[in-house]
Amino acid sequence: MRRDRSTAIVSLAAIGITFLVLWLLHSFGGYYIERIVIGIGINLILVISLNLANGFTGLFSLGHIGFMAIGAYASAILTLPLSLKSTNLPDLPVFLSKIQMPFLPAVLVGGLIAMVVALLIGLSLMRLTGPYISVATMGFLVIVQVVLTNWDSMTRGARTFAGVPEYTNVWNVWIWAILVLYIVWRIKFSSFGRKMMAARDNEIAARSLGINVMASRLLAFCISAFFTGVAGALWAHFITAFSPKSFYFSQTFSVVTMLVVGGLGSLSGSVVGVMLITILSEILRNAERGFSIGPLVIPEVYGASQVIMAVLFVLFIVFRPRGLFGDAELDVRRFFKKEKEVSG
Amino acid sequence: MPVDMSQSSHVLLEVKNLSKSFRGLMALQNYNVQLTEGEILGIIGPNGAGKSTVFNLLTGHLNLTKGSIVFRNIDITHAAPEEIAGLGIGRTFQNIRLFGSMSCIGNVIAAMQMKERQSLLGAILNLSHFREQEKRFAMQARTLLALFNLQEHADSPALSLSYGDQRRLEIVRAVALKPRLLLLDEPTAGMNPHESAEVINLIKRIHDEYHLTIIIIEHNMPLVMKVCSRLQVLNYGEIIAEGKPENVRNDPRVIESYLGRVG
Amino acid sequence: MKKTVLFLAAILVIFLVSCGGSGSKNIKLGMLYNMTGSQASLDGPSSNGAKLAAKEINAAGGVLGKQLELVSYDGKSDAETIGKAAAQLVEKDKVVAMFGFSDSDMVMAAAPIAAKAKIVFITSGATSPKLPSQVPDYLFLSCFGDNVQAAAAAEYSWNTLNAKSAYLLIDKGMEYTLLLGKYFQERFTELGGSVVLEDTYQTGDKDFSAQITKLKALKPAPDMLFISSGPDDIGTIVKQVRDAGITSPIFGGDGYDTPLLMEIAGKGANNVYYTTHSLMDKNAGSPEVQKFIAAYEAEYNTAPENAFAGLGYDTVYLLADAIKRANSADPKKIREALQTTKDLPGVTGSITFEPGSPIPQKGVAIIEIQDDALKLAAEVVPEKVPAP
Amino acid sequence: MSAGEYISQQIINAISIGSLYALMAIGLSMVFGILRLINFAHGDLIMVGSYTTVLLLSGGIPFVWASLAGIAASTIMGLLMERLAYRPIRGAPDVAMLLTSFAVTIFLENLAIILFKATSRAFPVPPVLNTVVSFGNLQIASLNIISILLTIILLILLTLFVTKTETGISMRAASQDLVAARLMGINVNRVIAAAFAIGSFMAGVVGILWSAKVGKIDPLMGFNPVLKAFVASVIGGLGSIPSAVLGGYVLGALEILLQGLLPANVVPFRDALVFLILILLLLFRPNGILGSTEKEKI
Repeated sequence: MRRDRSTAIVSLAAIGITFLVLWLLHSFGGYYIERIVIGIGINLILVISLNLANGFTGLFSLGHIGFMAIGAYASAILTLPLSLKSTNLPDLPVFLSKIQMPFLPAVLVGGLIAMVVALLIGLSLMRLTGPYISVATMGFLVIVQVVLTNWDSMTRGARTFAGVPEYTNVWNVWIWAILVLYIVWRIKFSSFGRKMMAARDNEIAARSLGINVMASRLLAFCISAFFTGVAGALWAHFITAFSPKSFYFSQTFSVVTMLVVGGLGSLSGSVVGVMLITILSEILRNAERGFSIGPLVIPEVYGASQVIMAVLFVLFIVFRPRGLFGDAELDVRRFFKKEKEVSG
Repeated sequence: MPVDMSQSSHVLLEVKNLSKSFRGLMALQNYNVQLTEGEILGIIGPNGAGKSTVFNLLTGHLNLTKGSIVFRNIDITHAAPEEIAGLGIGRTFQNIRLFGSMSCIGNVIAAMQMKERQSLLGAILNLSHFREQEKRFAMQARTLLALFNLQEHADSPALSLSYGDQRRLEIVRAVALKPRLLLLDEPTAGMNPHESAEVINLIKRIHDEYHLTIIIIEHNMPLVMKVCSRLQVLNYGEIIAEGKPENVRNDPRVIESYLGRVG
Repeated sequence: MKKTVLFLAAILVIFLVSCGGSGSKNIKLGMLYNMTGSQASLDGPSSNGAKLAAKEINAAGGVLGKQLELVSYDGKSDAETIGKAAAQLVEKDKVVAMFGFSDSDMVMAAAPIAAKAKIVFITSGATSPKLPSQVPDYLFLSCFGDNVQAAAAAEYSWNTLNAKSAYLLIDKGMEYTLLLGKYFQERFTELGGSVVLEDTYQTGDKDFSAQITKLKALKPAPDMLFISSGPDDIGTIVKQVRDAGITSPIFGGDGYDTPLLMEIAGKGANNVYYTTHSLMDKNAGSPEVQKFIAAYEAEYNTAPENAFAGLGYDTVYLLADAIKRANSADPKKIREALQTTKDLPGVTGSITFEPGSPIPQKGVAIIEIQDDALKLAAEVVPEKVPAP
Repeated sequence: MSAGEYISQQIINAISIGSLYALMAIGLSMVFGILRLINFAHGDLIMVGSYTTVLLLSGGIPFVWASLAGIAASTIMGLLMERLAYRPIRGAPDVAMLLTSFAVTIFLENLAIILFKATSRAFPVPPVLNTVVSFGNLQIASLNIISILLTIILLILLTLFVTKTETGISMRAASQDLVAARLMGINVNRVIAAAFAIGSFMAGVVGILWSAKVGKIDPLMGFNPVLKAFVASVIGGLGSIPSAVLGGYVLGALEILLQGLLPANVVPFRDALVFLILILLLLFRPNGILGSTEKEKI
């Protein structure tokens, strides 16, 4: 009982501190910092839900950004002001051209559509393993890309989908992020998470214990797709103008890198991975514009930040092939225990 | 689906003419067995005689070529492994198959939770029912681990255990499924005599405490003689002898084909 | 664990330190181009052109006695990065105007942020005529809209080339090529012409044999080919079309305005026509163009890579002119002065903004390649322009 | 053009593009067979080779020597890649290796942008590769003929290598079972290096043919070919040379077939259909056309 209560207190304190920091950044950080904070929040949702699908089940999907795209487009079509719909999307089906939804329901619908698609393709894809699932999900990403680029009446094809209301802010993003973190955390430490990880570690043994491997994979895939769709919806109402190529390989690499740096299967790792990569790439992005240290003048070299990040990543994999945390979690209680031992 | 209710109720498993061929090669031919509840059956035979194939067919990990399997009066001939596990057949593997990155207790709970469903909502909302269930799982798992002297490893990853400990953990995990029938595939392989003796005692103990019916595949003859009430000898996929251990031991065909060579 | 925490803390400190602002007395213009990623081949030359213009202006004494300072960030062809960079330009660098980008996605990721800070954003290369309505009052084009050049192309094909039937090949991957093809088709059929086959490809496709085989199977062969393509693909397409033995005239937009076309297609580039801003030729172009090409070559050791170089160059002059006439570096006054720009000569034609229109009135130059040389075939203002 | 000529023309198109896919897929497949590494950076070897060739050509080196040097540069870069990026992480999880190859791609592409700028450069093609040969009414670009012939020659040489030489035989053993091969005393480092060298050599050859076909090069030019090679090697069945070759030609035929037969409003969905077919294939033959259907042994 005491353990439970201490966990709850620590979690609530962490959430409180998070929002305090957010409030400080929001009040004093300015628009640039705010954009970074929102970006981190969205990436947290993406990486944590990717972790649910890829880390817990071991089926490495490279197609999740496709769900992000589905969530983004679906929600944006729903929230687009009616006046813009008639000019930008004149060929929209009637039932869509007449509605304009508020933000939250549009986000939920975006997530749900992503989930339904995940269910449909998951029924067959979840039978694959190893590199084949990566290839097949990458194929899914290409298919989504091609469909979005050519479904002119719904997406404006390759043209920019603009005019999406800017609904996303620090607060709604971070409420979602913490919600997703909490839910996935609970799944990890329940029978559902154990089934996923058991099937990941040894499928045959898992089946011999009565675990329905397919069902638990599908569950992970669908929940993950839902949250990825939500992240896409939040992103759409943050950036407000995008086209299909916003959701392709470079976005995939960036999210997957954050996941692997943190550690497949570790949610604490995902949080640290997102923060680390975001902040590091911001530093490098600003540094590549050239700077001077005393008499030493470094000229601008665009592209240097990507080159350095790539080298750092390879070095990182050499020394920590399983990421910062593997699939372990940061245990706050252990921190407290140590302190008690010292003080007592 | 229920079949042939005329069978006496204490028959747990009825296997008839079980056969399996790999690419035309017969790995197992017309294997028959009838197990009554509480029995401990030993299967012995040289490498490649088809012993593990019997287990893999019984648990649905391989599709059989011919024959029928009835367990607890239910035809499981074509059932999937997870259904068979649900009906109460637990097993270990010749080459250990643990959930390597999970803790030992996690391995055990993964088996335990088979019998008790959780609701996703309950888990996410961390409802009191869910919390109590998790607590009960942990307690029972620790008790089981303690039975096999693994309690101090409860929170370490399964892969970090020694070979012998891994074998024992796999048995604990199979027992945690609360099966009616337990299939043990070479439970003492790779162990020293002292460890083996310990495992033999444990097998006897769980047999008594949990009212289990057990089939053991084993090379270790003293073990087999000590715990089994009945023996089957397989060679080239066929049963060449069957009976009480002391009778089988003296069967000339067995001595010739198997015991003779082992010494 | 401790080490990790320390390491993360150190990174955070570096980050916060690097966020500090910088002050200077120059007039700061924010320049946003994608120097890396998929858009880099279009944006790189624009950035070079803009830098060249700033250098020339500063060498001649600057604007209002101050030097122009181009504050630039790499957009990395990524909307999120562009948003952050635009926010930095507003907050940290305190620029008085922004310009950049050759693609409407990228423009839309930055322009609204500039507009929020009441700063104008001029796009040097995104030619979609629909763009300014998305960010009213603060988004200007320094190039003509695609509808204008497509109409000019259609009218020239119908009147001068006597083309009655056309084959249409469109890159489905870019807003620019999609609109260009659509506007051409609209105007061409309006004039009475027919599009006998419409085929597509994706930006970056390298093998066009299947499309070409289908084109060759057309009976009778179309009078002309209208190929709506960007600067990176057009050389390849012309080369492969000509390799297959097709000699009909090929027509396109300002995406063709790159030396790569003739370098890649060689003799095949003959009988190619395109609409663009001005004749970019070292010898045959206008004096401004000749001067620009010479200066560009001296600075970067290469001829302007495509039409975007001249557009970037003109954009900086356009801004400098507005600041001069406003007699102030106040963003509001710059915007007002910009709207009243009249007959400003540039290498991509002279720029005039009609009241209320953020798209400049520019003549369309039609370029013809014959005998391995560029030739100004006509300078036209289309009779009728399709609605954006 | 008669129907027969149309069909023959399309068949030639398919074989010639399929040849390039096949050569690319071989490199991917050989490395995957031994290391289980999907080397995404394989496409950038094309870029390295082509840039080397163009730089040498602009320095006045004749085409033959410049392209041979380009192929050599691809080969060396492939070996460097293996030594510097992949050998240190050998044995890491599959995913970590796959991501490392993404990182190598990002590294090479951005380095090329820094060094050579992002804008395309023309690839000057000698007239031999640039003429059209007529057979009756059929017109075939000389480049297509050369691609097909060169592919046949390289395939014969490769077959001889893996069946007749010691390294080749060790390579096949290693792709069956790396651990067993090591136990048998095979020098694994050498075998892996050889696989990379051969694959990179092929990529270098593709680089020249591809650039000659396209007429220009740019830093991101490797992305599309590697995606195609990826599909080709999976269609055939990852890990073996014959399946990579088969996959390459199947993909080439599929693309041309779809582009030629689909109605105009469906043609833009061509790549989606190609991947859909790939996914369906994986579901029914999870290990490709030539792969075995055996499941994991118990």
